[in-house]
Amino acid sequence: MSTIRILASDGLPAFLSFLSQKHQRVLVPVVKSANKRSVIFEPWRAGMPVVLEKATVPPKEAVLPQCETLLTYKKSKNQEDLGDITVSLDDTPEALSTAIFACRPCDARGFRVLDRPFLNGLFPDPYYKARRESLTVFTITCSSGCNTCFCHWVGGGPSSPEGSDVLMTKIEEALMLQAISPAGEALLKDCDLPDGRDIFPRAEAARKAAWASLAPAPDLKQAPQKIAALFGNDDFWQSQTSGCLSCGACTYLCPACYCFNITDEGDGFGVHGGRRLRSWDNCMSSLFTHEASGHNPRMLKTPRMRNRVSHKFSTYPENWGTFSCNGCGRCISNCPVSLDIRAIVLAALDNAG
Amino acid sequence: MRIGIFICHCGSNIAGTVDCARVAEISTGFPDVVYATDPVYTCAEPGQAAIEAAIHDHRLDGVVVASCSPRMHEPTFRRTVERAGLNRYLFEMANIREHVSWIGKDRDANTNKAAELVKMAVAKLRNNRPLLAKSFEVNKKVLIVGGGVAGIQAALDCADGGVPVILLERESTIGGKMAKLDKTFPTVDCSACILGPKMVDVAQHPNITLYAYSELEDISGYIGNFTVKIRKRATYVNWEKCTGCGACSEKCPSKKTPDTFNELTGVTTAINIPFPQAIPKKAVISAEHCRQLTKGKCGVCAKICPTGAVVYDMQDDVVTEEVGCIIAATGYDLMDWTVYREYGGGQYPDVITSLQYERLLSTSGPTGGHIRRPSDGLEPKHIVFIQCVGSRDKSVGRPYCSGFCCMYTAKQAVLTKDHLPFSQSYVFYMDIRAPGKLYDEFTRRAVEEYGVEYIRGRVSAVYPDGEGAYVVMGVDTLLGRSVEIKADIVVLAVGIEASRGAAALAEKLRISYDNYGFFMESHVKLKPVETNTAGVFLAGVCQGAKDIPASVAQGSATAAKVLALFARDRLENDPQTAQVDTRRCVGCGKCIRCCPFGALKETTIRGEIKADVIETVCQGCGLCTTTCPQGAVQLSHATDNQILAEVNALCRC
Amino acid sequence: MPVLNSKELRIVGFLCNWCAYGGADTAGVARAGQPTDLRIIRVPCSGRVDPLFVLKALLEGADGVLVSGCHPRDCHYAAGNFYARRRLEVLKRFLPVLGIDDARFEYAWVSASEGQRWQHVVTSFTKRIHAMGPAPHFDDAKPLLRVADMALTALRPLGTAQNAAVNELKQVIKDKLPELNCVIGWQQGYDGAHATPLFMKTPEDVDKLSWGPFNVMNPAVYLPLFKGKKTGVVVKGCDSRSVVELLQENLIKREDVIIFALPCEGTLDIARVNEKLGRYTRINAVAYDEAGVTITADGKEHRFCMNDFAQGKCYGCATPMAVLADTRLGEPHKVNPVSSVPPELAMLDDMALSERMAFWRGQMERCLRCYACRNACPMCVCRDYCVSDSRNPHWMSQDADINQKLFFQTIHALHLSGRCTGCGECQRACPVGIPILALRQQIARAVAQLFDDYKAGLNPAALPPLLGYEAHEKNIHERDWK
Amino acid sequence: MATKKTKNARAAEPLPKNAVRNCSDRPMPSGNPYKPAVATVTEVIHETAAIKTLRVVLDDPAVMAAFHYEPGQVGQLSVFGVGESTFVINSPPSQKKYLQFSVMQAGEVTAAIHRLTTGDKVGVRAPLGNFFPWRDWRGKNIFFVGGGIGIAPLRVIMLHLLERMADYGKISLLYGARSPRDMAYSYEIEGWLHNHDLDCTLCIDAPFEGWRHKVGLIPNVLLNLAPDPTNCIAVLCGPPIMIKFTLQALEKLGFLPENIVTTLEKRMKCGIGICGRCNIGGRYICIDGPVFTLKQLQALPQEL
Repeated sequence: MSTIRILASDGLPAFLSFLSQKHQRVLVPVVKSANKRSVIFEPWRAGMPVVLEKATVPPKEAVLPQCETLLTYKKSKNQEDLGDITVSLDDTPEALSTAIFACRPCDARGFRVLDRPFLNGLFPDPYYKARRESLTVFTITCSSGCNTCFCHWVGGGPSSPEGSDVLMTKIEEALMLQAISPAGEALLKDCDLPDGRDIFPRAEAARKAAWASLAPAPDLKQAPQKIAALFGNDDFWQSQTSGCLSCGACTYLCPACYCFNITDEGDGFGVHGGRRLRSWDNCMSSLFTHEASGHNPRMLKTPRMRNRVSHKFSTYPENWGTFSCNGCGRCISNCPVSLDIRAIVLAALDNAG
Repeated sequence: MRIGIFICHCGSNIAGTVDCARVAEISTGFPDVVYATDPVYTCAEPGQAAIEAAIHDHRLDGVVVASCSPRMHEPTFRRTVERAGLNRYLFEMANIREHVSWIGKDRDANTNKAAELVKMAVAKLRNNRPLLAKSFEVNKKVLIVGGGVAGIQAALDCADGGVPVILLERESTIGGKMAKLDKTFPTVDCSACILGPKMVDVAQHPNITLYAYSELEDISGYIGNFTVKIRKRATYVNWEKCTGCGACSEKCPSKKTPDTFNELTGVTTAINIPFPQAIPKKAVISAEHCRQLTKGKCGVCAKICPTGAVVYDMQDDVVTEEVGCIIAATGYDLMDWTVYREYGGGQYPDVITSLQYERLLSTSGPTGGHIRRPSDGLEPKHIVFIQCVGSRDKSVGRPYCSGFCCMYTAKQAVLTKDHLPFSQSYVFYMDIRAPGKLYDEFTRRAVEEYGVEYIRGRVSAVYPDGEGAYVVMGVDTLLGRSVEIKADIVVLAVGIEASRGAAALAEKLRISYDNYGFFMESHVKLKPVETNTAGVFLAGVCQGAKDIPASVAQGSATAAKVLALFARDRLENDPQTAQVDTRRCVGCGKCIRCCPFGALKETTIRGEIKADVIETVCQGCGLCTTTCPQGAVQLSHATDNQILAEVNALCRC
Repeated sequence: MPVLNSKELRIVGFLCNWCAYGGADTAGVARAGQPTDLRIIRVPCSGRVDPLFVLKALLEGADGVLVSGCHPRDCHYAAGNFYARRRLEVLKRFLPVLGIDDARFEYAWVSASEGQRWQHVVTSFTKRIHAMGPAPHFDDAKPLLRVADMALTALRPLGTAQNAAVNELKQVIKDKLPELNCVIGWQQGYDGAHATPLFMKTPEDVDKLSWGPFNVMNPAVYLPLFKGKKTGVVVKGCDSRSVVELLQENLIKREDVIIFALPCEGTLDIARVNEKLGRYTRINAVAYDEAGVTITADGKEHRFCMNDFAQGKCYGCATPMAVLADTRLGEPHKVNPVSSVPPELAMLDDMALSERMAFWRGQMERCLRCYACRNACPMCVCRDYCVSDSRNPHWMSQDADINQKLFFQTIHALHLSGRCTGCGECQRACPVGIPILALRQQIARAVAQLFDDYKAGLNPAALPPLLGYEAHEKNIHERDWK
Repeated sequence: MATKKTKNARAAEPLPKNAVRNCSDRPMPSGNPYKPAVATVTEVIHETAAIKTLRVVLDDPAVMAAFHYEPGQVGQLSVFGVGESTFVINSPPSQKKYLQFSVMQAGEVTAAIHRLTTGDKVGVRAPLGNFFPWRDWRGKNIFFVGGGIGIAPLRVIMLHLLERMADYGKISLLYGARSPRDMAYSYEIEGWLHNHDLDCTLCIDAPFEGWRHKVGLIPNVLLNLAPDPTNCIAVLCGPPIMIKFTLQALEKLGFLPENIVTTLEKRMKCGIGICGRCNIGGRYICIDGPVFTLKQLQALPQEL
């Protein structure tokens, strides 16, 4: 049996401090209360109040930052011949070793979705790799489902261990920590938390109860084929898309979306040089595929929605064998017009069926 | 890009407080700069030759000169780089003289500032793109708005130069204010005698089309290609048939019509010809006073007219003309002097304006050239002239000098003595402004030969003395005492303002005007007849106060501009115009609403509405660029990216 | 090349080529000594000075920005400075809400002959900036989080519109349907506490139409997409103002839109509702009464009184009924005509400048640049061509830093000058709850103060004030440089 | 401090067969795929008003010497500070002195490329993408159809095949442009016309004074030429509208979809199959293309 530890609620700061010694940053969910409650992962500092809620924004940022520098290019002049320029490039990844504390199983599974194209594709992504390899994921299991969650439709669940190094379950006022990966194992062995094997059955019971609270999931096995078959059915996609505002709330809040843009800033002269940036991009935006000639294969929002849904439920599965949707439901709960991807997938199953 | 930098010493003008060699050295570190030097005089012939040589030797495709103001030498250096084969817009200037060396003494700070200005210029230049002018055809015809002496002169000079002229006059006759004058200073020659022949020439010149009693309705287009709509107001007389015999006027029963030509000093008939030398000499019916038109009963003139020219149901007619440029010569009007309550504010019949007095002096005037008081028709003995009534007076919002009142007051005083040898004239003045040729001599003659009494000081009040005369109370500031003068008639030298409707016309012409309605010239010294709208020129008092010789000179000057313009068959536009990126334009039309020149219009591209720039109309202000939220309209040579590059060069360091 | 240590501050000038730049030249020719801090950017006209250049400079590190052009009426381009005056004055009144001292920005009219005046303007402005010292930066501010007080009194009774004539409206829509491309409205979303847009094409669709406090979305946002197709739209009062503003800007045509209206009794602040509901698996029931809604989630009842849970904008709403409609059914509650400051703006009003800067620092950090704010805005018609993503013009980088994120908000706010109807969709759409509406509200307040209480979206014939000018501005006064 | 770990479990996950492209025969950049090699522009050729050809040399002589690619592969050419854009390397692989790219001006990056002069620095990420399966074409006739800038990718494969004439049957080229002024490689065309190994036909859209070749739209000229589809591979490239009608013409002539080859172009950023722009369904033009047979394209969703 894997290592199991118990973390009393008053021991949290000490444990986070322990994690901070092992990592350059520990990301914890904190409340950024404004007129709308939002829970955001932030680097932990002593005294910071941590909430064990599902975050508004998944911790994707830990491996794929909103914006990062892929390389800096610096131009220097030959003083004898000012037109003779030397360009030097620096492509050192910005990679802090990171622990994520208390993300949800859907978030952790998101890392697995990203791992495939970024690590297992034709070209492994060195920036992603550097961060991913120094990432430890502490996942807290969910005690119940929620109105927009559907993780169990897509292969996950409230206590899915996929993508986690340590799985934590709340038992009354304490957390049970269960090592999942060798790295988690090593960490738990290294910490001075008391052994928690005796409460494991209670944790198991809590996890089972969470599963039991979920409504039955529809069978999505046919989704990849059915959605692919619907490709040319414009009426279907139009009817699913009419309310869409083409904003990026769904994609930017998705733990499994990874489209990005690359842009240059600065000409490269001067002390700082120029930077080639990688930033999140949004496949729901018209500009995403807008070509310099003015041609745009996905100019209208209908093909864009089709592409997003297809990617999650058809083409990513075609390439990688699994959905690139973890059912976290953030795209539903944060859609300004309350569009529901579940409804689109179900309609697709219905329609083609 | 390969940029060359030239840091001009301007002798010691710049080098005195800026370490130019150091600035050049710093410049070598700027992006794309491959060459930097610090010549002593860049604008001099050897300096320009050095730029050309450097462009060739160092394969430069962009040049920055840091020297004086670009307002001074930008055109010079643009020509220089163009000679060396570069597009003239691949050039930038940094102003390190007027904005650096001449205003600061701290050498370190100046050197640093100069280097930063060069850095900004480099940043901008790196975003510059070659711009090419477009050429277009010119419609070689000119519209002249206003048939006063300035307009007449411009018309005759243009017409003599072979240019077809359309002369537009609001009144029924040309001649303007000069036609109302009796004599002119300083020669005291007869106004009608010198203007009359010119007016006749206008009427007879084959190149001149005269639209009298007409106004400018609308204008569109741009230099070389204006389309103007002219409203020919209804005269109720068919001018083709009217011979100007005057029979109608003699028989017209409506004899109490105010005589505007005579500045309301007398009355005339409802159908009339303003004065015997009128051009065109055609009758016009005043619709407000004609019995036929107001009451529907009379018809005398129609019966009497030998050619049957009277047409009571005539309507306004709008005609369209195409012209290549426009001269505005709309002259002036007198300001509303009744605001001067201390002078009676228009209540005393014998307190009159100098223009009214001019009509009293004129043989063609209501008194046949005899000076008689409006109130009782008696000859005045004591005449008081008050100058600067509505000139140089901030209290009535007229801070400027009307320019010619000093001289005509002297003239009127002299003429008064000629007409009434036993009279005595007094002139209250602030300063005597007589800078023209023979002007000062003339005012001295008024004092010395004609015994006009000049009193330096302001008049505080004019009031009736109860015995049919007036008391003029004032101060003699030279003697430091108050004066009281009994006057039979008081003549006010009323200040001028732009002619009524000038502002509306300016807006149609898309030219600027000042607070008093005078049109703005392009440059107060160096472009006094051009406006900022290409193809619109100014002549005469519409641009600012001036006397007849100056108006005539300006009329000729505009003609020279027109002839120079029309010497070319095609014109080139300034390529610093707005450009629409139709891929970004969403057709919201905000730019079209804001453009002060009407240079943007809607167009349809593949079924979508887009903005389109009429490049020849665009003046390059960039208001559209600021207005367009998505940056789809960009003003060439001052694009968002160019200005942002300058901001970033400055702020990001 | 840094600013000379301790001697100079970074002051950027934007001068029109014809007057102010000439005035600066004249001052130079007259050897009129001036402080050396100012760096001048020559532009053709003060009308070319996009207020965003000023903001860009201030955000990128300028300590002061001076804009100068021709005196009013002297514009080389006839009216450029008239437009500039309005836009720059709005900017000046906008800066403080961000936490930027408006004294760091000034505009002055100087003619080409006024060398002395120029010397004076530069000297006194530089002195002023030196007296204030280096400008504080958002990067350095310590994040401050604060929540607006939502305990508000509405200008009219809020309710759940139980008596609204929804069925009559449905019939009217069904009657009109054949001549329309579609009719935009609302229907129940993924549960009873969420509505989603409805595009009615068939009578069956019309039956799905809902009316009530969950209808938060502004359907006007879709209208420009249907340009040229005759489209119906069901509106709340606030939505109708967006429709009117679209008409004012000629972005849609009156003959292409049929407006159906019912009186609105307020909408719920879904974010606060969700917060109170907490995590729940399903909604069992939603029960309406006159004053509020009771939601039963996972068997537990939650009461939401409209007076406590309405959207911030609803409390100050003076247009419960559409200002323009083809079909109006029912009478709205009477509005008590007092002016009120919206809650988020009131919160900012109470803060010192430094606190506002810290506040925005704390808020904008979590911005994801998802642009839901922009895309939810019915007035953001450039959407696909927004300058936020553009390289030409290249206003912004893709950096995830505070300056870029805040700069976008200022772009949006300034582009909405005199156009924002205060529908609040930007803020509602923000997934991370940044109270960005306050920035638009400040712009709207400045526009109302400057232009005779002008409010966008009330009169289809009104010219948006930033697209016009008066030669003599009643409420904009030249600053005294003596 | 940092815990460095290898996640063995992750690498061990079995991948579906679709995820692993058969790319063993494909030259690919090694190391960080986002890091360009710095190169210097050695020559700029003005082809037409809208097209320029750049010749660049990688700055590191060792890298340049070892640089190997197959005809049809593309490179991401970057102007530092502006960005990257994808172009086919259109010098034949036998040309070891430089890499050649022909660039039509359309957007920001191409405009910046057009402003480059000799001596300027660029970045090159190459070779990327697949290539023309020329080895499989041995013994066949090859018919090239190029329109406008579409001649660029055809040039490299055509020259490559002409170097190996012995292995192939008849090689033909139909090259069309709007007008003679829009024809790229004009300085080479005379040589092509006189090359006995090549059957070269030129056409322009509308009559032009002094034009000695064919006039007409490419599909029509093609139908007139009527190449024999037997044992023939048709390779075409050009603007979308030309592709559309040329495909119809080829089908009419009896060419089978598997014998029609084209190259595709879409907006790309990463060029390595991740960023999500250039996909058609589950295929990414940057790694699964740009070269496709019509048969392959017919199996994909129709989203071009």
